[in-house]
Amino acid sequence: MPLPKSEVVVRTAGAAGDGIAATGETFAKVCSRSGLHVFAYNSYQSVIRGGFVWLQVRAGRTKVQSHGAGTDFLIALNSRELERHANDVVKGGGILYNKDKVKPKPGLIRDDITQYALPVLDITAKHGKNPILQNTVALGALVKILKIDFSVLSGVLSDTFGSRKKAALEANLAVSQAGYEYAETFETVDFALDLDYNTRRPVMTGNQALALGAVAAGCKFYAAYPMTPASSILHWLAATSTRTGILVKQAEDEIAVLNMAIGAAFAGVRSMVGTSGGGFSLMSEAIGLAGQTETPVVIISSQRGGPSTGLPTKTEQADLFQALGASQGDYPKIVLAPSTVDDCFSSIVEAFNLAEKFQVPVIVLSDLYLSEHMESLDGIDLDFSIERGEFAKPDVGSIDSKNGFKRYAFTESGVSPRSFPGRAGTVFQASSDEHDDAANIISDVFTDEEMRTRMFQKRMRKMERILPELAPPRLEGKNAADLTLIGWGSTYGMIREAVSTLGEEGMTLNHLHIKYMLPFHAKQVKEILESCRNTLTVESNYTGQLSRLIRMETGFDIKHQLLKYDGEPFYPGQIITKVREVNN
Amino acid sequence: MPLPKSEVVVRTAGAAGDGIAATGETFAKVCSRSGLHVFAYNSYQSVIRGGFVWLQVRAGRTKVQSHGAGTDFLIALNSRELERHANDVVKGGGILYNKDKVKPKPGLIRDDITQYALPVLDITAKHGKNPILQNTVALGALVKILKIDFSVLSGVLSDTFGSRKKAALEANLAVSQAGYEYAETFETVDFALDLDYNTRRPVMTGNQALALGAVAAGCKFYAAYPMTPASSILHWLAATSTRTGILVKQAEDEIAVLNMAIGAAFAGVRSMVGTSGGGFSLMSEAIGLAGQTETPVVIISSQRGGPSTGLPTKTEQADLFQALGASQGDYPKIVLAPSTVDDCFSSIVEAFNLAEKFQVPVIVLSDLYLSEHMESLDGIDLDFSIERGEFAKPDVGSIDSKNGFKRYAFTESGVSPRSFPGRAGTVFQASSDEHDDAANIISDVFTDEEMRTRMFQKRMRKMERILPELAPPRLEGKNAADLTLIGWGSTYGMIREAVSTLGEEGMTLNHLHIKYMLPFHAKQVKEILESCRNTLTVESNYTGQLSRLIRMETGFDIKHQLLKYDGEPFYPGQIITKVREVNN
Amino acid sequence: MEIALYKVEAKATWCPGCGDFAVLRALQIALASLELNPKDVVIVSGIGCSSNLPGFLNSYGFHGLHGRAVPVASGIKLANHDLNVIIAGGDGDGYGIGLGHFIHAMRRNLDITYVVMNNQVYGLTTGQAAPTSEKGMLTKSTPQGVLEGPVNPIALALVSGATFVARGFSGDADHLAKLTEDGIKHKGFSLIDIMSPCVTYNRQNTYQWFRERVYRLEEDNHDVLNMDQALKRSREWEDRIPLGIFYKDTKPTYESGEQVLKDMPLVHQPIDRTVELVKELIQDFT
Amino acid sequence: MEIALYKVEAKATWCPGCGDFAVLRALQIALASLELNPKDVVIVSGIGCSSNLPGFLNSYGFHGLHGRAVPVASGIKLANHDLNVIIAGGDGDGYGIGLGHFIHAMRRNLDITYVVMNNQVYGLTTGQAAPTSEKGMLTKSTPQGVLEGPVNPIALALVSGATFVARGFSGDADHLAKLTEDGIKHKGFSLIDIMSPCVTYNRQNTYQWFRERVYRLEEDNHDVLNMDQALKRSREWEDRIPLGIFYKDTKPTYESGEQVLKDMPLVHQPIDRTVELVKELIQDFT
Ligand SMILES: Cc1ncc(C[n+]2csc(CCOP(=O)(O)OP(=O)(O)O)c2C)c(N)n1
Ligand SMILES: Cc1ncc(C[n+]2csc(CCOP(=O)(O)OP(=O)(O)O)c2C)c(N)n1
Ligand code: SF4
Ligand code: SF4
Ligand SMILES: [Mg+2]
Ligand SMILES: [Mg+2]
Repeated sequence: MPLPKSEVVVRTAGAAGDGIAATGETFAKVCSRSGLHVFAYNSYQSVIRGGFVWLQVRAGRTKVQSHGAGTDFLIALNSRELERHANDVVKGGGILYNKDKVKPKPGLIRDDITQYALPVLDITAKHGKNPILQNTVALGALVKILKIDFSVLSGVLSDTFGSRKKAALEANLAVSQAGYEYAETFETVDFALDLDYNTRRPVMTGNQALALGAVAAGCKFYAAYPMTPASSILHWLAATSTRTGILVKQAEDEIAVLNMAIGAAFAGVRSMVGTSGGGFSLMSEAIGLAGQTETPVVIISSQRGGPSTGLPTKTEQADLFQALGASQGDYPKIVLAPSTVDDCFSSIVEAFNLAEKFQVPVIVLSDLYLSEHMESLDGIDLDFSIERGEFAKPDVGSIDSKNGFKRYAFTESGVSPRSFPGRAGTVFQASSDEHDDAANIISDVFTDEEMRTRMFQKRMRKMERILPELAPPRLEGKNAADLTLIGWGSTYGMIREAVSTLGEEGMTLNHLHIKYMLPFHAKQVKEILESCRNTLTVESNYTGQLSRLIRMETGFDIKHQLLKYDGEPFYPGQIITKVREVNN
Repeated sequence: MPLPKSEVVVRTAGAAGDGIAATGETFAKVCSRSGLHVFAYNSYQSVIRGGFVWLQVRAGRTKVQSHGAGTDFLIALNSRELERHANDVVKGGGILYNKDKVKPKPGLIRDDITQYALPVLDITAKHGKNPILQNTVALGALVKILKIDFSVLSGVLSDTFGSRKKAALEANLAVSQAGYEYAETFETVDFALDLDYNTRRPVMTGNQALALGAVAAGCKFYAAYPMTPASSILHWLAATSTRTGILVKQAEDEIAVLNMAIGAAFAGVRSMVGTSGGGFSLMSEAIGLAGQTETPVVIISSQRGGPSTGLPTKTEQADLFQALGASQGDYPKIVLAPSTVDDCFSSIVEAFNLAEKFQVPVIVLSDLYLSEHMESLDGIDLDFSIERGEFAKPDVGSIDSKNGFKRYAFTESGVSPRSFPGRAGTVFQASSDEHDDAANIISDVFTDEEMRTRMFQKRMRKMERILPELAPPRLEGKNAADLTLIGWGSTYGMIREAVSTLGEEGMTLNHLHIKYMLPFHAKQVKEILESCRNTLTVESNYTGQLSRLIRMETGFDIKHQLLKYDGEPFYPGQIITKVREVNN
Repeated sequence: MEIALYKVEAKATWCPGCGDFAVLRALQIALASLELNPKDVVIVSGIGCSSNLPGFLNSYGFHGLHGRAVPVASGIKLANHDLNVIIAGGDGDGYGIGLGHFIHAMRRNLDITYVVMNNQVYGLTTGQAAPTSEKGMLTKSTPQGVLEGPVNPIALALVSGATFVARGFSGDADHLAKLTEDGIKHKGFSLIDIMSPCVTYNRQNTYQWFRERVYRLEEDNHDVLNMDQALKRSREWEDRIPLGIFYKDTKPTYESGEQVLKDMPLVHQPIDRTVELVKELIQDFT
Repeated sequence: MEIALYKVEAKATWCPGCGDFAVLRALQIALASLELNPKDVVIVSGIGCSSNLPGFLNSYGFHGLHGRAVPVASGIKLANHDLNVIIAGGDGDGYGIGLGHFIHAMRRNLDITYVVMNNQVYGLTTGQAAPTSEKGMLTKSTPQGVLEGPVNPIALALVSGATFVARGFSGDADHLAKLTEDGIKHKGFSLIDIMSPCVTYNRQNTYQWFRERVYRLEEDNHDVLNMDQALKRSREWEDRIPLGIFYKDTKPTYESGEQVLKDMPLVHQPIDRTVELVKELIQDFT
């Protein structure tokens, strides 16, 4: 990108416990309140204090779809991180550091990089020994360097600390102001960010969007057991519970979590759970229970680096077959994977509608990168409706008698109007055992083979009805391209960026992103792929799970694969390199 | 089959609690000790007393590979069962019943069937009120009708009751003898069974063969939580524990079961668990743990009617993708499916060798029909060896210091020589978190991306090494056939029977049975299938799981599917009908 | 109300003589005498002979997974605390595989009644050792005898915060019906551990065996408010087996402390104004 | 033996001030003073800050799944009962998700020592409520305050058959080292519940908070053989928090009752004559 640049990439690097996440969030909001599009990614480890953490915010005049590569400004919180990251700063960029703590070795910082050595001790002296204030000093300076109005930063700080943390707010305001003022001595930098203080996009993580989607969908019950990278759904929903009216329950384990949610759904409320692979393993038995009892429930599984405990704070997309194969036997279920923060929001609303209309469990597969990265949104799609599916007409007032109600009535669609406890005239027993249409079990005394077959077919018929309700995948970009990039989940933005960067270079590429994993648009995907000249999947796993799914569903053999499983997300650059290689 | 028939099919029908299983076993042994090949299947429900149970024994001069269809003799233990089953008796067959209890409605029993009304009350009067003695009376009569020497029956009874249950033995001997003698009044039947009292094949169920395989393999630890249809592995291993030296532990749940087994394997013994789909769901997290820590363990999952609790006492083959997708992330594991009782035995020996040589979890997929049906064996393959894989040389005598030992050393094969606690010089920590070659975790403080990638590749390299060790699948029957039948697991025998029956009619068919599901012989299977004129899979599930796996692995699209999911096993007749339809 | 109201056509499929018949009947009597409408009652179970109970009784039912009745019931209660939620299941289900849920439920103290048909064996899977089987008991899975000590559900309940802890016996039907009624009436988590003989697989702890040992706490000067006494009694077994209420307490229920349940049960809360709510919440992100 | 023998190069990665440092050191002191060779010691853990402990100590280790340390350790012990098997983990790991295993292990009574670093919070997942969090505690997952009563691990252990039940405190290092040593020496399942403050996420139950409340049982006339007394003391909390051994008992261990372990540990039993064994067993089937 030629100067003046229309976007800026800022990386903060330090250790866990250095307050990097909060600093990043503040800066992201500052950018967004300055009319910029924002994308931020936090690379961290599972240690609580220490370790190697860096957070990168990218902000630009136009939509940004990944956290970017080359860093314009580095905030190095200690010498170790300065050494690790100094060389990632681009020519013309700058490095901010606390000059009392960080002493760059001669030659470490290239000559084409500006050093901003901040006198943190002087600035923070009056405000106690909170080491995290150094970040705020740097923020103040950075805001000045980027020519952003100080009032934006002070506004974000005020909103963050609120009126309840007054002392903290005052200290932060003071030191950021001092940092800002100190930076007036710095040379200015040539950016063309086109600041616009009247546009303020919301900035949130994928998890927050998933949670907000649950609010939109009228979810009333959220159960979870903490697990990275799903925990922040729990945190946000718990924090807002009294405002949203969602009952949030941390249960004793993931088995209880999903069984509780199934109970709540059986009792008539929209209910959801969130976990990651290990917890999903524990839930898997109950997913089959939801399928068999035809209880609607939404299950978020945010994938992280596996196998087993693996890399708990790193991203991966390797739980696709875990979701597809969850629980014994064949039963109807839906697996879908949102790809952007916006999509997280809409996917949950859709997931609830599908779950209730078809009375099936819906698995929403996220991944750490999608769940935890922050993004500014152009606006969330609020034009949705809540569709609860068919209910049996209650026979109000009558004293109830069982088995009159055909809870699992044979219907053409496979969907039988449902009811729930408390309603008159529809008393029934849901059962994990095979049952007849009036919900009597047939496993115990007489396994009526014909009944079994019909009930099985009734359940599975739903899958055929679901598919037409799902938006078929479509090629983005030119129809006739030299190469089609195929992805799922969080790689969406990087692939788009790679496609457009290479497009500018004259390559003709397009992009197929798959959202619905089960049921699968086999016919449409096959047609699309057969029309492609060359194909490349981009996935964060070892075995090429999407390629395998596509071959299973369509027989189509994807030609090339770009696989990454080191825990870090793709960079557009990696995709670009691979595309060049394939296209040679 | 023209008369005189060279095989006989006997069905006993009654309710749970009527002692049908024991009667069936006795009769099966009688046949086997008379030199016949035997195959028996028990169709029952989960109720403990009552319900509709029938057990069918088929015995023949030559190998029998399914429980057969048309019944020659029915032992009807009550009127209800007489009504349900009378019409399944073939022309020229007979029905035995207790004339004091069962009064056939006129016309119910066709004229071409002989009625053997047994005066059970008279016969058993002296022996107390045990209603189950009626079965023994019928057995005595049946043995006589089939012209089997009474001493064979008395021998089996003596061995069954042993010296400890003297009174029961005496009663059984007496009433069976009386039944035998009473039957002397019956017309004899024209069978040509070619009895041979010098040949005695062992008769056992698939589960017993799996258990015996564990004994052969030198398994030392078996943990389980009761679950149909895996429970009888537990029962047999528990009963023989002091003879085999296998420690058998019923744990508090399936999670504990597999974690215990992993602990035992980590400590150096061969260890195994057994369960069915629901329990397998609960185990799935720990399967990934075994993969990640490279701990060898054998997991038997015997499939039953799903989804969820489903049909606990019925057969199905619908847990293939549950096994393939078990646990989050990509990690090395093996999934194999034995197809006959013999194969059960050998598969466990093989599973242990593979598990230990490659330090991976091995999932052995059985199904209710395979696990619970009884079969006579021509002889078990005792020509096996126990291969424990590579061990690190212990550095005996030294006081130990950690991290010297590279437990996960990078090797070309991906297999790193292992060790276990108690050994000097090899102290290390196994970890579910990602780790380096010296077993230090890298998820906590510094996720070395390169180390992560190398360790991942090391683990996965094992999969490439495993495949060549597995016997590639091969077409059984003529190479150029009009139709290839494809199956897995317990359908083996029925498919073979259908193929040979139709072969006698002049059709040219062959048969491909897949044993190794993961890793998969993609190249070989593809080659075979592409050489086939027409293809038909035969599976007990709804979604055609094997077809899907084949398409995923090879891209090959199987043309026809015969799917059954009513809980009962296939009859050769059903396969024959389908083949005729397809070949038209 | 009439007991008949709680009956269904389907006949209970337990073995003749099974203790669970008495438990079913006790529940029917209790529900009738409490005048509860079947539509407002949900019986939740897991898997086991005992867990088939909901199918034999006229009310809503959820017959779920082995060992997971407690969380399902908890979810139901949280979604609609107007319902009368009763858990019915076996000792294997509740004290074996489900033990963790059981204890966490007691410290949670939702207003749920848990009726355990304790036969000290695994019935449905044909007679393996249960966590309640006595040491030394010979079963299919322990032919050398159980090596573990049995769990003590009463004592566990006492130390875990259950507010109504009782033991019943299928051989003492009237007493059982009364206990069941008291348990359902009680606000908070109530445990009724019922010695319910398995006539098929447990030849050791038979009706006769219990009859020779049981006595009623209420006839033995027991103070249900005294935790120390309750704990002492909970350890009685070999010779004297107490029946009745060990301990009773009043503590706020979980649902009464949960703010979002203040106005009405979740299931009745409207979900038609979510767009406004979302718009408001989005402000936090800008 | 020297403590140094139990040290490794890797530095413990806990937050400065974390209670778990004291637990690590207590273990090292205890192992050294018991003269155990690191090769004969296995430390098994689950997942959590505390569960990272095996990586910081020189012995065999198994760092498994969250909540599943107990069954892994049980399997190790059964496979080789010559080993000294110690479980180390957190309160969430052991008393939350792993609660069922914990209780079943106690009634099983394998000779294992369980060291729980109880910080009354989920540390590694950044501060949610634990099963041990006090009622009303504000956490990320309970911003309105925890609504459940805390589990009482000491009481649970007492009623579940543990034969050595003790509480330690990271702020009392010598006492803790001694307790740890006693626990390891004890034949049978020993629980040492250690109040091990999380300085990052639990601002309520701090060192100071404990210092104001703890007292030593051995200095307060406590009889470790008296179950009633132990149970009474196990309920003390608000004002006075007992440290030390609540209860001690001798009962046969599981491994001593298991016939196949009579001669030698499983791992040493030969497996080279299985063909003969199979031939013999096949007789039963003919
Ligand atoms: C996950 C899982 N494991 C095992 C089983 C098999 N199973 C069904 S019932 C049961 C035990 C039942 O015992 P209990 O709860 O005491 O009930 P009872 O039959 O004695 O009344 C078991 C192990 C199952 N259904 N699911
Ligand atoms: C099945 C599963 N669920 C959730 C997690 C996430 N997790 C890791 S540690 C932890 C809690 C740790 O708490 P505790 O055991 O008290 O240890 P501490 O960190 O407080 O020492 C959780 C929930 C996981 N690893 N596995
Ligand atoms: S097996 Fe036992 S518990 Fe089950 S129904 Fe029969 S008597 Fe009752
Ligand atoms: S978060 Fe708490 S428990 Fe974890 S290391 Fe830090 S102080 Fe210790
Ligand atoms: Mg039971
Ligand atoms: Mg903790």
